[in-house]
Amino acid sequence: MALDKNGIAKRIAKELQDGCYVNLGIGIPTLVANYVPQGIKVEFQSENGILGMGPFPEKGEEDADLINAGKQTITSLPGASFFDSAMSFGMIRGRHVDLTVLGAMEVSEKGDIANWKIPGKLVKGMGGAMDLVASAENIIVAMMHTNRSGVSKLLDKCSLPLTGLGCVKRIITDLAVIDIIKDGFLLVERAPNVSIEEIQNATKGKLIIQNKVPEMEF
Amino acid sequence: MALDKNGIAKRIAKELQDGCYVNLGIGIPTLVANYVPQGIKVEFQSENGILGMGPFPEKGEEDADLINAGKQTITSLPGASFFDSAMSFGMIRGRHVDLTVLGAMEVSEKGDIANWKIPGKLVKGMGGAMDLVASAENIIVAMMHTNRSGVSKLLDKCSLPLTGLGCVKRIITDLAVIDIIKDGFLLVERAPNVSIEEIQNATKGKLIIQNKVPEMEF
Amino acid sequence: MINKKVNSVSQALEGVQDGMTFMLGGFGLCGIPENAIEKLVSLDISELICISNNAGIDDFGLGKLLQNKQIKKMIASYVGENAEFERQMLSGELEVELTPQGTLAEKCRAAQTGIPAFFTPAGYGTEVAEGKETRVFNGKNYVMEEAYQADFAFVKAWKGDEAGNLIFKGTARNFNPLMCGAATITVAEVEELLPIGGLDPNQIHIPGILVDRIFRGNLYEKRIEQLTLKKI
Amino acid sequence: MINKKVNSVSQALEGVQDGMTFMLGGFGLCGIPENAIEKLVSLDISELICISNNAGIDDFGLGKLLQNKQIKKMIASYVGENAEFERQMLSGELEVELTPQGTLAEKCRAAQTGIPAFFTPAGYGTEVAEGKETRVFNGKNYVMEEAYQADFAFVKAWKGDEAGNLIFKGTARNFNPLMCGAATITVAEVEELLPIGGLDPNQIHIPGILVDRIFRGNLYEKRIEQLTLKKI
Repeated sequence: MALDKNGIAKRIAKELQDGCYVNLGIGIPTLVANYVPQGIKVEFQSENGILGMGPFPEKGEEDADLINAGKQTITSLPGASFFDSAMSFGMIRGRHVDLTVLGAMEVSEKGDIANWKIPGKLVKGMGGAMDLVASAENIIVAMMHTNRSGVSKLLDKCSLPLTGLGCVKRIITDLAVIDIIKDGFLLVERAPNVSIEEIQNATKGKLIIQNKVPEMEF
Repeated sequence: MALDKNGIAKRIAKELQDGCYVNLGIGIPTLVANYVPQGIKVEFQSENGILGMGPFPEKGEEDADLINAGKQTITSLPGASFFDSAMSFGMIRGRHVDLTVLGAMEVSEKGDIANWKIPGKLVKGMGGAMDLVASAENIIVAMMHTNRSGVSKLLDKCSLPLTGLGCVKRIITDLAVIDIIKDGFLLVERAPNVSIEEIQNATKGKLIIQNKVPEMEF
Repeated sequence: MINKKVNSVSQALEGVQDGMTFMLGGFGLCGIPENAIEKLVSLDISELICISNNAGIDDFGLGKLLQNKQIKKMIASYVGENAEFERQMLSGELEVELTPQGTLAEKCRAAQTGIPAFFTPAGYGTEVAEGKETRVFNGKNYVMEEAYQADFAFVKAWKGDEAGNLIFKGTARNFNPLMCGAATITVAEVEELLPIGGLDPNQIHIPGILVDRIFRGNLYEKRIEQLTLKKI
Repeated sequence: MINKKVNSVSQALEGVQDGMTFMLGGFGLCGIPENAIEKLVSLDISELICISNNAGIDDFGLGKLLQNKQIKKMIASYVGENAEFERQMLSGELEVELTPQGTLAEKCRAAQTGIPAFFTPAGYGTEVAEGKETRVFNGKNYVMEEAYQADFAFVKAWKGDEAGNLIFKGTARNFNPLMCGAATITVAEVEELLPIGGLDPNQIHIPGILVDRIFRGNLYEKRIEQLTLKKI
């Protein structure tokens, strides 16, 4: 059965390694913070200027001067720090942030990503995404496998304006875990009770199936 | 009579304008701070990371963590700020520091300056001088007119490795105030009781004398 | 010390003109120069070019200048959550230059610190890099970006002193420090304005040399864009 | 939070090797990583390349590594006041690369922030610009400078917490913040090491993400190079 957004977030949380600095994008990636495995210490960076981001505030504790990149009210943990946007993107470009998780409209089998513009229809802007994908050592895309019309978001080539070139390493969707390798999309894991055929049908780019593909574990 | 170092500093202090941010180099320039005209507010920047530099400390008040670019112990005035070297030279390159006063080994009639190296003999390094002369809106050189052997330091062309190209606007020496103009060194003022001939003899580059040259006033 | 205090927002905005380029601090509605924006809305100036990470929302922040059609061109990284903005952009009334957020920050800092150009990996291979010089350093592709040039920078700090020294709070810091001294005239508004010497010199985020005029803002609504609370 | 504390200077220096490139904070003797330098002097490593604004004095700071002939090449902006340095340089024993101070600072910051290269006016028309690309922006000449690459950065802060967050004091800040995260491994030594959460997040000069190892220095002599007192 395909995962819901929280399921995707839960599976992504398994990618977190002890001692990692992580930047979580808006949407599904934000949910990852709820599922950090026990015994592991990670620190969340938000590119608007905080390291050591904590959970949402209790009612009455919200502070207009303390938000995340999604403009949501947040809290800071002991040991947190605030800084300006040049320092924040310095951390990102300088590869001090170890892992970036972000959403996408399209990903190509070369690891290209598009997530900021639909010409003539929708222009949100790239925000920090272009800096993040051009810089991070490790980039995971969190998204639904297909869009609302059922069209695959995993393509041989992106049709939308790109955010970054050949940068995505891994994609985690409601249906599968997929790595970008030289020849295309390598199917690494299936969502529970999702068949290889279902994934194949939902993937427009070249899907590579090697050996037996295990189900995700949580 | 030729001025002493304090006399040069005193004359330079007359160049200070109300509301100016000033960087004073090592040596004679440092003395300028002692002669700020009354009724004028200036702030001194030292490129190692302080704005709002105050006088030397009283005995027992010295702090190893509070020095100027000459490595001398200093104090900070109310309203001062400390910052890192990137911010400090950001202020300089960004032309926020209005006036730079620094020493020189040689100045050419094109406004070139040399003050950091005598090949094979002495290498102190340029420190912040190259950044300062390449950036400041207004650069005044404070120096003795001739070196210890009596050789002119105002030349048609510098013989030593350059610190900066065509950047000096004004030179104030023990003998004269001289501006760099298109055609050479323009004699602007004489030290008290110093004749034009004396200045001419001590100047190797082209000295331009227009009209009557007044004596310096203090 | 040199005193930068002005007594009103009107005085602080003296010299703003049609067609000028403004930098405005803030991320979303967090840390925006509310008092300067409010005043700009009331002035008869238009054809403005605004550099700001976001464009406000329909009825707050830069959104108000947009509603008023005072902005000719917007330079920003993210402009979602603003219907009027989208309408003006898609209809062609508003010119828009979208810039990666880190590049936008660094282009401000470059202007502040006298760096005319620098290289960044952001945007390589995308339409952001079109027409720009690209170059390989250590096997990686980079785009050359140039410093902004602006007439006024409007920033908002938490505390300031009359010498122009500034301290920001929390994530309201964002682009504000980087815009100080990055334009011909920098106007800082603060929640609390202290006499000279009222701030610890070791804790100052922006030295007064980068600020030309400082005033205490009369009113801070500090609207929250996405109130999000802990689920119980 | 991720904990960066190590228990000794030996642990902090684990991995240093012959021929490595080190960055060392400080201006003159102000804010130098005394404990790291003291330890390096005692280790059997040499052929080092050191990036530091100054080279210490004969018997203190980097001067000690020079006396010991552990340094192959020095990258600095000012090296006056050091007789042994001058001797080694003029005799050709020591390679020296002199760099304008602001350029040195910016090359560290570039390494820290993932900027491979930038343009600066400093050194244009001088031997510093020889062999480097130059370019005109807005009618002014600039030199292209590239980011440093280093193996270790040794910095000294006033206070730190175990998450690696740092606060510097007075003019002992200088190059220290810019070297954090500018090398593969950053080692910070502090006068006071607090538990995580012991620092105000708004006052932190360098966030812990840029520091790999932090320890409390046992000994700070903090020698004054030019004691200068008010004349009475």
